[in-house]
Amino acid sequence: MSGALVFAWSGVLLFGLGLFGFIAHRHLLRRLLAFNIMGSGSFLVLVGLAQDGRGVDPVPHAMVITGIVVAVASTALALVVFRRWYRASGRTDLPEDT
Amino acid sequence: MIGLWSVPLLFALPLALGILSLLVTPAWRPRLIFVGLPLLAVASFDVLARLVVEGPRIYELGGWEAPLGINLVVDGLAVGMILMTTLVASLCALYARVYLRDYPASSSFFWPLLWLLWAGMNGIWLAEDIFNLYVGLEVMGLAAVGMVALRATPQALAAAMRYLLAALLGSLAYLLGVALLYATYGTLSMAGLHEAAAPNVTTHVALALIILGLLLKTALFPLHAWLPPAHGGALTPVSALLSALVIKGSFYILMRIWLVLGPEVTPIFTAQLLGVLGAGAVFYGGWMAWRQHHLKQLVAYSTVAQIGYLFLFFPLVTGTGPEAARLAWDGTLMMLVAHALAKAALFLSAGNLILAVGSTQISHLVGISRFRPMSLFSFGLAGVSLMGLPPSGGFTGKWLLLHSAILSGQWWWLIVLFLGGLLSAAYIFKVFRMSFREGPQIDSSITPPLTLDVTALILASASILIGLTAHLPLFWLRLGSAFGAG
Amino acid sequence: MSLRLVSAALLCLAVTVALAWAVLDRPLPEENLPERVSSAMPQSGVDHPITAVLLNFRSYDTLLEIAVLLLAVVVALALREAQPDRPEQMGLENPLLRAVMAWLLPLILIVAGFLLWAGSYQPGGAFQAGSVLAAAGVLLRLAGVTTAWLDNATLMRAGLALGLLTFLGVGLLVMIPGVPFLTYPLEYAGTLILVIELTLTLSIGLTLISLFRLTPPYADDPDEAREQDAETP
Amino acid sequence: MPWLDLLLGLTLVVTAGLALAARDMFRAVVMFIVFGLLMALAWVRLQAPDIALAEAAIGAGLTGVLLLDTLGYLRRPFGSRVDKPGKHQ
Repeated sequence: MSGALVFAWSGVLLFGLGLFGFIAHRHLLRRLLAFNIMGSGSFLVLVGLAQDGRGVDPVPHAMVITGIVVAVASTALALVVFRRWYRASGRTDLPEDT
Repeated sequence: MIGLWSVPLLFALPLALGILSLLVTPAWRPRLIFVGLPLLAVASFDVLARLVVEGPRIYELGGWEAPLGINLVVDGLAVGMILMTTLVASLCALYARVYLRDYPASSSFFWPLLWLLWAGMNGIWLAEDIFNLYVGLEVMGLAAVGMVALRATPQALAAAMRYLLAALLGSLAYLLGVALLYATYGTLSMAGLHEAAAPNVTTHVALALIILGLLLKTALFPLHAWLPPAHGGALTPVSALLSALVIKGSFYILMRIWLVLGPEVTPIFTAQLLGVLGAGAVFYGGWMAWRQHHLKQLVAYSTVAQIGYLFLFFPLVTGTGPEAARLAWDGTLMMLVAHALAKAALFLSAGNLILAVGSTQISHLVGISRFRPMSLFSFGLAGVSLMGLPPSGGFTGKWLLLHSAILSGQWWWLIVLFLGGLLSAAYIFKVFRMSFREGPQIDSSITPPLTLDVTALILASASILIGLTAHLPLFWLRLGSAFGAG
Repeated sequence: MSLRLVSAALLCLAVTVALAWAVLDRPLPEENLPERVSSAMPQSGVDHPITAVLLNFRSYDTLLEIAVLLLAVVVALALREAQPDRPEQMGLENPLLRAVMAWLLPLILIVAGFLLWAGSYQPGGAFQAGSVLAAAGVLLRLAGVTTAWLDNATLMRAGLALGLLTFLGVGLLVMIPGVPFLTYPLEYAGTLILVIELTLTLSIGLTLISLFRLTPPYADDPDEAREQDAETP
Repeated sequence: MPWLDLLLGLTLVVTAGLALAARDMFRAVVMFIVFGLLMALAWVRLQAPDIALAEAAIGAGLTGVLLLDTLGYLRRPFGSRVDKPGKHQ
């Protein structure tokens, strides 16, 4: 098992763990944490699998940098909406489905 | 030479306008459409002209060939979607310029979001690279979420948050699918994947992730929960844009990837399952639409139902003969375009009716037919297309799907087409019955500006016209696809 | 609540197992993209492969990614509270911190500059340099140093727009000889990429700062717009 | 077997689990920042120093600051609405 593959496996576990947190939690900030952990998991799968037994591959590196920036932009946007929601409703979670 | 320019302008122009609209004062922001819309229309029609004259082509961004660089695909399907976007978004923009005068706080930032949304959509229609599609999805998705949140009421914020969470989860599933495909095939280009795709576990898991992610973003039943509050609660032009166009973005990607991976990789079982979910959407969405008391919620649930028809594409195109597959392709695209036009018209005219009576309740529409015949006429025309009555685009689409189902021996989809039509008729007539009833509810109405009625009427008429002249657009849409141009 | 947990656990388990199977069973790809990258490096205008991918081979992705960042700022502007929800004086009025800042700031700027310049041949580049710039901005805020120029709406927005506009402009300008969008001529590729990176660094830095400070007193305040509309009914 | 990588990978998963399971929201965010820094280390091990820089600065740093800032926001009272915070802290 190469080092790259080890990280790909951690990525799989992180994605699963994050998915659980994303669905199980109701607190929106926790769901955002879970989203970021899922994202990190998929980045590790991307680079880990691409490099397993084949050496450094710059293309997934660039993709992950793009992905990190997209993730932070999404998180920031979510936080903006969250703050306004909290301010308006006093809640940190979303109301149950109607 | 010009073709070389018009393709990148399709996304570069909206991007530039998006930034410019941030730089100018709020009063100038809406006026940018008078520069942007004609330019985008010219670019779109130039791309169409080139497609018809020179045939489909690949555009190599940066001059780099496919696996190394990012290519754009300019085929019939992409150009068809671009033209649809140009028509619907332009009319929605003209509508919004007038409509948003009542919402100065929101309108200020509607415009940059509109342009960025447009750039994201055109980016998706043209994309040939599965990772580029991910970035395009994010541009489109985040712009759409921003538009839903614009109103900043508690309901709008909750709807936006729900939409955002669904969109984020969907993109991550899609991204993981892309990661697996890259690990398996070493390429992100659709052409490369098409050549290399083989049936193995990794590809199937990747496909499953991509499908799940995109279903969530397309709001296919039973993953539709985020859609009605987001589409029904947004500002009217936003509702129209989201329901008519944004939903189609993720469906389009699914369609492309399904065809790229090819029949060897796409199992018939999955295709049937997608069809069954589509049928579920048609029934559930139609039933829920009929039960709504708020006009825009009704229209939003109608979108949940109409999305279902599009997913009949998968069972009808997978493992069936070439003729049935071609009919399924034609029918699905006709349904897609007709729904885009009709749903935009329905939302805009619903918005006009709401403006006229000053209430979102359907029961408050009593007697409105005497005051706002034009708004109601647009609503009805669009309704004709949604119900699938001749000679509308919705009818042509259903007719083609019906033939495809008969030809491939899958008669059970006929039930979906018929019952779905009846359900749409039920909820459209619910609105009409109320409007024609004479009652004490209102004795006058507010007259909305003419622009609002005219834009809705143009869209509604287009949804009928497209059915009358279906032959030529369908021929163009087939250019460069696996279904030939015959 | 327990139903939610059970369904989350089941879904999580199913996805993890499917992923594990996919990882175990995957074939090795036939296409060798890294090789294509290294053989195209001489034509890229830079020496660092990742910079070449980000700003030349797949520069279109980067262009759209900047649009995503800009979107976050637009939504932040649209939704920020009309009244600043915290006093502007959030600084830690600490003379020691100020003294440290006076030393730290030039250092941070040097690091940012180095990261940007280094990007052409070793790790570093616009995104890293931009985030270091943003860190400097955030530190300035925390230290209570007057950052009036950061609150200058016109300057701020021009800075935000600069990166994407330059990127678009260069992409379109190079098309004049009749080549596709973003095709840099070989002899200018290095310079053009550097120009794009320089402006992107500034814009990314400002974008990240404005994401951190969601309530800058911009001129086009929603309330002001409302007032303007009230004046002209 | 690359033991160092295995250890790091395991620590990553454990840290992520702690960040998701922490009772206190502040602790969750701090664990998340630690997770981000460990991710940066993982990128170094994957010979991706560019990603490591981006992850440390943006992934851990900026996201962490944004989250902490929002936590501060949650602590501040908003008129009468402060009485009914979300049930699930």
